Amino acid sequence: MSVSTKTINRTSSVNQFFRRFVKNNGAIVIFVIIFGFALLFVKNFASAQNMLIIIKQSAVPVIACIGMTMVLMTGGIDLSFGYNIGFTSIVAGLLIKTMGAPVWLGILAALTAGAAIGLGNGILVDKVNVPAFITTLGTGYIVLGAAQIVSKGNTINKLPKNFLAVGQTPVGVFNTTILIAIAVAVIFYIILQRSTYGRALSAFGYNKRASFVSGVATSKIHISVYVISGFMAAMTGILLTIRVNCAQPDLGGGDYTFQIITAAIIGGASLFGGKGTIVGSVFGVLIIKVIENCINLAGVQYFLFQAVLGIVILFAIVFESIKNKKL
Amino acid sequence: MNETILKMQGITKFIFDSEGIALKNTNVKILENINFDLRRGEVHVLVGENGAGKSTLMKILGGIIPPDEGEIIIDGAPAVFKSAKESKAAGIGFIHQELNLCQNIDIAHNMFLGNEIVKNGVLNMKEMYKRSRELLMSVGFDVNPKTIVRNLSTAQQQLIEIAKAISCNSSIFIMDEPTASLSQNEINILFKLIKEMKSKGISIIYISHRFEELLQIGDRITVLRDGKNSGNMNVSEFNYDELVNMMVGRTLGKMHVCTHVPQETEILRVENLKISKRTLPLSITVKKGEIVGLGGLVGSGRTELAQSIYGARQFPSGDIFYMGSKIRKPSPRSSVQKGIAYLSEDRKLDGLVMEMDICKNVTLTYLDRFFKKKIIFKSRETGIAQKQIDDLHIMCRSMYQLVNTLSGGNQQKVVLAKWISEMPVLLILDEPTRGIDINAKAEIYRLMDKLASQGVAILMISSEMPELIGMSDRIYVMCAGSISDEINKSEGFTQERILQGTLK
Amino acid sequence: MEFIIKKKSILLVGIAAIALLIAGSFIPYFYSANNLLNIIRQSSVVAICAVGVTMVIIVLGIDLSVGGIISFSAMVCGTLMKSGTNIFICILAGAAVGLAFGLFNGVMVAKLGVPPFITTLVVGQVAAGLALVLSNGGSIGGFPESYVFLGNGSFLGMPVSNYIMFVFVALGSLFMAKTKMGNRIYALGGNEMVVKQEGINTKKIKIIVYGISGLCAACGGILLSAQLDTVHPIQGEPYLLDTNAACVIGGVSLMGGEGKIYLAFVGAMVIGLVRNALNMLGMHPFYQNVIIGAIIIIVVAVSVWNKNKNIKESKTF
Amino acid sequence: MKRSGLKVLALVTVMMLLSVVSFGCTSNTAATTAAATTKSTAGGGKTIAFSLKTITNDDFQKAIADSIQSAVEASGNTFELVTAGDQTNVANQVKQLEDLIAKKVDAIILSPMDANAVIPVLKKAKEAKIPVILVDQTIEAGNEDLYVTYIGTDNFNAGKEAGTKVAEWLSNAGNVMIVRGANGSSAGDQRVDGFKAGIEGTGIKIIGEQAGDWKNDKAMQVTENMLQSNSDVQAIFTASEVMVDGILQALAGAGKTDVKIMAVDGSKKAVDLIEAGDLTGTMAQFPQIMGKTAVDTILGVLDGSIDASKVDKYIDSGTSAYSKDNLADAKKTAF
Repeated sequence: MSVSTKTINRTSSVNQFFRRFVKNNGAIVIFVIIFGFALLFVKNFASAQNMLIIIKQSAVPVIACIGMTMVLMTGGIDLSFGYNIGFTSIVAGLLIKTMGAPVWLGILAALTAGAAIGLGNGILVDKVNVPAFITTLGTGYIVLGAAQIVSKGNTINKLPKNFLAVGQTPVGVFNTTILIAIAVAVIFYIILQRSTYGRALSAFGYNKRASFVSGVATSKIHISVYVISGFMAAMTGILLTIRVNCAQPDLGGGDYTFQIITAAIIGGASLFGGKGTIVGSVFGVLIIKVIENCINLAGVQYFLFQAVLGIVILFAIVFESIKNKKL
Repeated sequence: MNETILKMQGITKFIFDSEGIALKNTNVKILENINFDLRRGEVHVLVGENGAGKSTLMKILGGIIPPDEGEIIIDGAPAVFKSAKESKAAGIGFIHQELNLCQNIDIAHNMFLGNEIVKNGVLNMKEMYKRSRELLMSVGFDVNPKTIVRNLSTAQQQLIEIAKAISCNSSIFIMDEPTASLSQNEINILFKLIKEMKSKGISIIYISHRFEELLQIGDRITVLRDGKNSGNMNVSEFNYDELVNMMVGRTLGKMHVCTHVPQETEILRVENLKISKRTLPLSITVKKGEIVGLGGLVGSGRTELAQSIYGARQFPSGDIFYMGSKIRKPSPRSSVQKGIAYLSEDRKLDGLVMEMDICKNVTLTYLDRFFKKKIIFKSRETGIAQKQIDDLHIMCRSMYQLVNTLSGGNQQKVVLAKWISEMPVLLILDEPTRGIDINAKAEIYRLMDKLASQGVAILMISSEMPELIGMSDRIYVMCAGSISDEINKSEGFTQERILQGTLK
Repeated sequence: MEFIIKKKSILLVGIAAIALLIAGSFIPYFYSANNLLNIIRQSSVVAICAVGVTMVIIVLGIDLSVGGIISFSAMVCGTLMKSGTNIFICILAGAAVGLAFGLFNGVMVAKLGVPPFITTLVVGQVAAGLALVLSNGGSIGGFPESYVFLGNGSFLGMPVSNYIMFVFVALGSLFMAKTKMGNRIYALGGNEMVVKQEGINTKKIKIIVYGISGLCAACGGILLSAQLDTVHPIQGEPYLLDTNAACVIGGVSLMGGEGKIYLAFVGAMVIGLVRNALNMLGMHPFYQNVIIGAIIIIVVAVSVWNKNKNIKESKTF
Repeated sequence: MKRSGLKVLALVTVMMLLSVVSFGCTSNTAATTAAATTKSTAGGGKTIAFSLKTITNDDFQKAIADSIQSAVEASGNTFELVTAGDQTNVANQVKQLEDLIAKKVDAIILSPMDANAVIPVLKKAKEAKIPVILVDQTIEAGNEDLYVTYIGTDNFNAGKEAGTKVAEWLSNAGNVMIVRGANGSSAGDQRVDGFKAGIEGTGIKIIGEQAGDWKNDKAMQVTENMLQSNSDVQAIFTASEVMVDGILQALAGAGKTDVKIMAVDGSKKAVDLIEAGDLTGTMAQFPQIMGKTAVDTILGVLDGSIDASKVDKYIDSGTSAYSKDNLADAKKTAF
């Protein structure tokens, strides 16, 4: 009798644990499913080297996705992200190659530029309270124009070795880019989970008025996330430039923005603010990159790419939302 | 004139586990075998603590949720409501606790939402405006039906809801704490209206926490406790202690304890503060260990004053002195750092972060003070939260329970907890016992007294006369955005005098 | 609120008018009736899509599938036409496809509770992808005269496209102002709980709204292909943001519940006007982006600012 | 009171903006070349507009634009550049052409983004009696009456030659991969189709074909992935040099050094890459020739010295394959 109740309890508690895990880590579950499918059905997928490729491809977007997640957590959105990437890319390229400035200076300049754009967004959204969607859409256009004006439409390839070294120095099987991405993820994980800033941020995301009345520095937080997002965009821009060894004003772009937003949302971030985790974002990116990788490996017709990708992602999102409803 | 028109028999509602499956075999139930009847043209008052099941019962009657057992009989015929619409069709009008109008569209559109008047496929606005004006008149509210609801006061919106219910000629009205957010004279209007409705043979189920009200308009009282009938009573043979006994299962001691003694040192002094351009300047003071009541009608500017002091709201002119020194550019953040706490009127809107757990809510306010190094230490945090939960007897499964799953009373306690988890110097309470049950009320009163005797200066906004009179050492009465009267305990507080003040 | 909307419309019309005056004073031929009609014609696709998107935004949604649907439904229509099917059938087919995608959006949002942003974004990508599949990545063109007439012909001196657009805007406005559904859509945007408690099926409303949006997008796409005498597999891409921007510039609140279709139309005009003015000025393309971005922000900033003031004042006493 | 103030503000801002715009239009020509301003302010003769997809990150398009601009300005006329903003925004190009017609420019040089989409607007141009010359890209056959002439390199042929070249390198056996342009961009499609025709009948197999969207990062990713599915590849053909950098990176990452790469365009960058031994070869086109010829023809037509009807409808500006062998001349002719 008592035994039976115990067992019942145990099973139910296991059950409970499983539920909770799926509820909080939908992205991981989706990833495992897709990954499993890939292992079983996609030729050439299951090679250590391919795994490495996927990680390399994911590293930069992960950084971007984390930046975007921060904005999404406040219920905002940053559509200027992709254009910011192009702008910072060309800034770094011009300074380092064309003007022959020292690498650190070029990088610093690019990061500052990115953060500055973010600051602009933040002030417009928080102080003038223009809807984030429109603000960042507008600044997106502006930044794109700026990038083209600065570059006169030119691209800058064959960048100096010491600049490339920033992202491409191999470390074991990895390279510095991957390490940077991991570092960023860890840092922001700690910030969100363990810091007063992170706590205040999620409170702000859930209920702006309550956190304001509770004496949270709402304006600071609100603006700061856009600055962070801009900064991360700059990081993305620099590392992407290094990755392709070519600085160009149309790096990133609108599609890039939407892809990382998609990744963030698959990762469990909510567009209504509050929710959003670093782990989720990381896996959100991995999911998309694995899918793309599989489509290429399977040698799907080039003009089917977009449709197939879209449909698979659609399934992922449906799963995510059904999970949210049911659990 | 006395036949029963509504009968609810053996209504039972089971509790659910996390998967949402009814637990039939547990002896805990949301509602257990409730019997309730309503006669034509009577006001049947339904009382009980929060969580006693009043709202659930009414939701069942309103067709919003189905009963698990039991039946509803209207005019002798059993009725089953699958949706709110069906119950409405059966002539049941539901006036909800929280307002139920679309703020963004105009009165007429709201009134006819769901049963619009259509002439060959197109909305017949002319007719709708005409009809809605008539209805508004019938509840004695003269307003242009083209007004957008957002621009109306809470009370006016309530009147519109009633008019709306009348428009679908309901014979039974459910009023769930209709006066929760009304000011005295608005309440009077409502009660006048209720009396008229009675005379028209309309019967009303009236849910309230305020005894003085049920004495004014009630005919019979049914008490619920823990989802069970715990007694009935005719208002004619009303007995306070017996009623409280039915509600809480024991007779309370004195509600309003008052052991604290005000000290001389002045904590807060407000000088010629104008809460808006169009109002007169006002001045108030609050002393150490003193509870200052702030009376007046809703919309008389009490909340605005509190928010101005706290810094959550800009004001055109005036000075605020806090512990002798002038506050420049007050803001919630600076106030929190200075030790000013503001318990807001609406806990859902700006009191709590409903999606976060108790622990996080409690520590939110003084986060920077608790964790100087910006890093949150779990042990420290849980310690703080646990202490508050114990001190305030917050009923919860664990400190990780989300606050939106708590009962109103417990939520209010959490709001208090988050403000007193560090002892404030000045505590501003805006309707501290709004919509919470009698037990929690008593506890909060005791707590206020304790804080005051520990030297906290308290400024309490309240619409409840007994509360105002019972707790305050001094009462300011506000009217049209400025102070109309100041009464000291020594002069003796009287309802009459306060009312005069509110109507000046 | 009514009052504020009015103010905003005045504001917008004012902006548009002044912009006209000034731009015109710099630009030869700007005032030529031809050019003005031309601007309207160029904005017609955005305006038609904006009719649907406005409704979506009013029910607290957003529709980013517009771009994809413009491409795909037009592609369906075009492919059929190439196979020699009757024009009306082709158009109907295209419209039906758009409607279907819209309804799918609706179901995802209403039944599964997927956030509109992501649903429509991904559905849009799928649609765009399918457009590519259908055409193997290429574009098709050379349609019957009668079809091209819709896009390029003119009737009584006004381009046919303009008539079509005005019909859509008028129908949309009437629908929102004069029908049960319209009233309920606004109410839904204001407070979903209330509408539910009136026993109205809110899910159904949402699905219908997204359906309408899909339909409008399809019609926009078909009109576009008639204007170009071509279906290009990614012709829709640029319209995704333009349309939403037009709505917001037109004072449709992303907070839901507020917005008028004819104002969204004004918004579309503002965008079209600015673009045209910049082209007429021979502005270097790089600088155009900057200007357009700035204008989008400023127009919205001003109207938002304006609105906040109003609300504040209506609140205090 | 306040509100009216705000409205004024709104209007002021808009005025401001538009004045900025108008200054912008004069100042930007200044930005492009000093000569331009003097000429354009002198209102030098005719206005000749050039409309194309984009000059961002596309040296080839940029080169055409520059050559046209310099030619026009050298002849003392006013140049005007119109770009659709990105690689695929067809509708926008059409709008811009309509605007050009509305403002009655004297002549239009057009690099159509889509073979069909521009036909209606070209009809309008014809009505407005504005002569049009096509460069780089032509339009659907059967509409020759709509333009004076088409000057360009046949993308199909360019691709085809590239194909034969690659076949030569691989001595007709081996595996190739193709990195396409963006889906739905006709130029890219023609080049790839040409390439396929070029390797037709040889023993060369296509083991991978994906769209690189004219973008280095996308090109790099798809190349990496394709290499995973089959790393036994001897050559890669890419629809444009704008994607070469990414492809090189991908190959370097996979540690493959012996892969031959063929591209299209012929920019200085490419020549450098060839010299450095990263890029094996590229199909050069001659934008300068395109631009110059286009301008000369159009000016002739405008001043009546050339009879539009007599000009033959297709002038080939020629292509040639750059590789290590002909680096010297390549350096001379590359843009």
